[in-house]
Amino acid sequence: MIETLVVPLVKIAVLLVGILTAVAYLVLLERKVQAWVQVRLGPMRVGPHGLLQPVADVIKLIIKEDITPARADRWVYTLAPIIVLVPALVVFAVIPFGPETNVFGIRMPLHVADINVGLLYIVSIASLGIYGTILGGWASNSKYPLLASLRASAQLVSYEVAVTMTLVSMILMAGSLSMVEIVESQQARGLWFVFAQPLAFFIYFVGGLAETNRAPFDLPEAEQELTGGFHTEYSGIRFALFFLAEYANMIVIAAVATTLFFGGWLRPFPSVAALGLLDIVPGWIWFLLKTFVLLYVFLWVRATLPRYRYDQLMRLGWKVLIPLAIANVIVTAIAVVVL
Amino acid sequence: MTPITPAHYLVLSAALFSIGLIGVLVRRNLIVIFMSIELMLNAVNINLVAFSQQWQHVVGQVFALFVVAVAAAEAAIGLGIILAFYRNKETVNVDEITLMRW
Amino acid sequence: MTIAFYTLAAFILALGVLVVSTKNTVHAVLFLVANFLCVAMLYVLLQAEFLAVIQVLVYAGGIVVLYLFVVMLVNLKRGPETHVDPRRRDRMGLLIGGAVLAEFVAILLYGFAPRATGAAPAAAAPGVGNVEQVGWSLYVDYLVPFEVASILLLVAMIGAIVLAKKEP
Amino acid sequence: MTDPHPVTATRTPVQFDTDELVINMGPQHPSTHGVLRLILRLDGERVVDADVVIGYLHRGIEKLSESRDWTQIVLLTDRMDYVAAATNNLGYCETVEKLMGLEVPRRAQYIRTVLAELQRLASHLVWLGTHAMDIGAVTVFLYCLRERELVLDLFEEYCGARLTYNSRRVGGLPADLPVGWDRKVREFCDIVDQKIVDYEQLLTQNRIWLERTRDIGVISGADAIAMGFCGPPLRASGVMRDVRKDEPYAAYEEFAFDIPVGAAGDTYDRYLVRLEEFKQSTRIIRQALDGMPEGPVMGKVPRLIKPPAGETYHAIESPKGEIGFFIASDGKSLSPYRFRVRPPSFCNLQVLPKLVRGHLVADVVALIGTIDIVLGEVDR
Repeated sequence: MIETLVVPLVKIAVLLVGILTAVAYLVLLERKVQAWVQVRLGPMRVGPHGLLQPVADVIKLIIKEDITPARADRWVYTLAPIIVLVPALVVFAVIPFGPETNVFGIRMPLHVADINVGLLYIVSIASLGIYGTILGGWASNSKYPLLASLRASAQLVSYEVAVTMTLVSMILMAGSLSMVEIVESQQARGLWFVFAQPLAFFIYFVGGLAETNRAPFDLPEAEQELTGGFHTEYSGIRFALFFLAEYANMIVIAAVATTLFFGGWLRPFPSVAALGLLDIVPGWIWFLLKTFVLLYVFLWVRATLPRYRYDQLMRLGWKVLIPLAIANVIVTAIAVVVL
Repeated sequence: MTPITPAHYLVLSAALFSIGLIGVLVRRNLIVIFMSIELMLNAVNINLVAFSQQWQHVVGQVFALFVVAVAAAEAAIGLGIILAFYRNKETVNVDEITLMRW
Repeated sequence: MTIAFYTLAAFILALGVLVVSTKNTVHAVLFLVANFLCVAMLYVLLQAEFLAVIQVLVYAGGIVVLYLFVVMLVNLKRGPETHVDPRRRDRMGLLIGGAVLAEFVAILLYGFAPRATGAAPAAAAPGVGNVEQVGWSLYVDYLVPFEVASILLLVAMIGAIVLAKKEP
Repeated sequence: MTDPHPVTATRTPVQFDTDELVINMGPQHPSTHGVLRLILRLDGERVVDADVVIGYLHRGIEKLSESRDWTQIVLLTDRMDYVAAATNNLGYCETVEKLMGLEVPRRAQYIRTVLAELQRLASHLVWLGTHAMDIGAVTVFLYCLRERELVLDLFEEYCGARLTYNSRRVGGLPADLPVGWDRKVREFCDIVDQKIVDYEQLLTQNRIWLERTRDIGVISGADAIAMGFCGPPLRASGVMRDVRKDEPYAAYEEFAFDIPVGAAGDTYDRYLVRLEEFKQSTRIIRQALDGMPEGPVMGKVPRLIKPPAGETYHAIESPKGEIGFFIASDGKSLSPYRFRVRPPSFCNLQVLPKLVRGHLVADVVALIGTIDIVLGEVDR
């Protein structure tokens, strides 16, 4: 009973709370990092160094008036943020945060579920988030959101192809779709896959930036062009859900990258015995650390680069990334067969 | 309760198929008709997978995969035709699609 | 298991009815997605995880998005179903649909009622994931159909582009 | 702002259109630099046509000036191009001086030049920041405003105001330089020269920046002249026209500086030209400070300014382009008979529909940025 029901439920609860907190503080981190890059201080008023700013933000978003435009499609308008958020959270179920660990005397793996189609599950669930984007823009019954949502969906669809292609080459390397087995395969080889597949990682990362609508691919919400993107008409808690989903998706991208390319919970150089000292640090800390570094790069990129234009973005996706990703798959397949 | 047998799945599939069929016959919106066809294809897939489970053989699933591929092709072409048609006639009502040429 | 099946079946049928009966096309598309997701869950129930994921990925994440796009592009200025051809017989359609359903059920009841479970062959070798089984079957036994399917998709893609392209 | 195809007019539904969309950009929009309103007709994301609607910031400065006396008008000119108030002041004062035939002391001329060039730096900093932000480089915006702050500090020390300076008088200047001011200006010039390198590192060779600005809004030199382009955008199209060189005013004759000229006439060239102007401005400021003559800062001006009957036009090179003042005096009343400004922003803005046609929505914001308009000056 405890094993089958209580443990998974507790895990889910911990995971949800963890993600929501992480999202809140990721927003703060983003503001802080951007501020530091721009020689500012960032939020400083709420709590020491603005540490309570997320709380204030959440309270503000909850108590703000929740506006539905008069001619909006009420049902779809309400549904859209939920459709965006749910996949972003559900995906976390298969991400392995660490190896089997003793938690309060119960030995358990640090993931909610290890299904044998884990990676495909992530891809397929993540592809559902697009509905929220399209419907949010459409249901607002306003031109700017509509344009933005068309942009967003085209962008998502095209970059999904490239990203999925890189995942195929990772599956070829690992010989499994299960997230846990992918990490274990890296352990067996004593090699983070990023060193074997730097191109795949590059494509994945760029595609990830585009899929999460982050700079320099933040066209769907380019406020200088489209005044805020597909959620222009949203306010209050429903806007907060969109916001939450965007950052949760960032964490997903970073966490999946950590699992696939950076050895998940493995310490650096897992094959070098001399570094065995590093094993003192538990696996889940390594995992979180790597994810954090990747997220930092996300924020850093945003503070540095200007924005692509829509057609350039499409060109980059279809004419550069996708051919590269396909070539990478072919080369990887040949290498796997030959070696 | 009785255990779930393939017969249950087949009844479900038949019902879904009939719903799709009624949609195709009754609705006049071309897009809805296409969606009804998707429903029917799904009903078929349920059948295939149920049999696959029954006989513990994956061939049913493989077949379902082919059905999905064909459905994707059908959707792409069909929606292309709808768009082309809409561009010319500004309607997606099958009752207005009575001429073979214009 | 049983409860899950009945719940999913109820959802699938209800959503199917909503798809064909809703006036608002965007809502119909949404119901269609939900319907497909329920079907995917049914596949999980049938231990076809791979197909379930493909169902979500290709159907819900791909094909239906296409529908949604078209629905949004086909921004109708008048209701799509205002015009009714006088030769149309809606009732007849319903009747035929109902008749087909009755026929199906009759066949099923007749064919399956006496022996509830057929003699199932031996279960597949344990430890082999569903993905691997499907993969082996697909790439070894059904390689030629697989390639034909890929050609079909390619042709469909080109056809769709040609159709959707505006004449210059 | 007449457009051959006004989109506001009802169009006859000749052909049914699946995807032509009319969207309204502004007057409340984050990147229309104030209250500019554009009505865009889009084919997908491509701009088929644009209609510029102005007048949301019209305060009637020209008409107002006809009932103010000559000294009061200086502070009205502050409120035209409010990110470059000092050059507006200068243009007006020089016009009145020309009308009256007044002699301005050399020291005042030098200080005016320094102030004008500082103002050019400030205005270009605002331009670079907002332009870069429109294209998505938010960090550059904050860097630029940080440097602009230093200019504002310098102005504050000189005349007490940070935005609307009212820093000139007909016939000279309201005050001499504060003690130690020139040292601070020199320090500032060093900082700016240094920071320009930073901006260039962030943008000039940045591939995304290049892709966003190269071949965007190309206009040939002949077209640019025909449509009344002026200032840096005109020079970026390869036309050598700078009032500072062509019809020198203040003390510009005495300084060595180059006029950067572009070749392609695209957004990238306009960017490069303005960036080079940063360097030339600091060069001019340094020369002016080095050769700063002693003497009074106010010439001999009658107690009551009352130009003789007549009319004149005088133009100077504001950061945005050629700002000209046409003033007619009847010689009797204490205010101008007619006061008319040729605002560079307005003249540049009328080229916008031509520039944006055929480009994408995203380019529209880049192009609004590149012509560097201030709505206060467009509407007056």
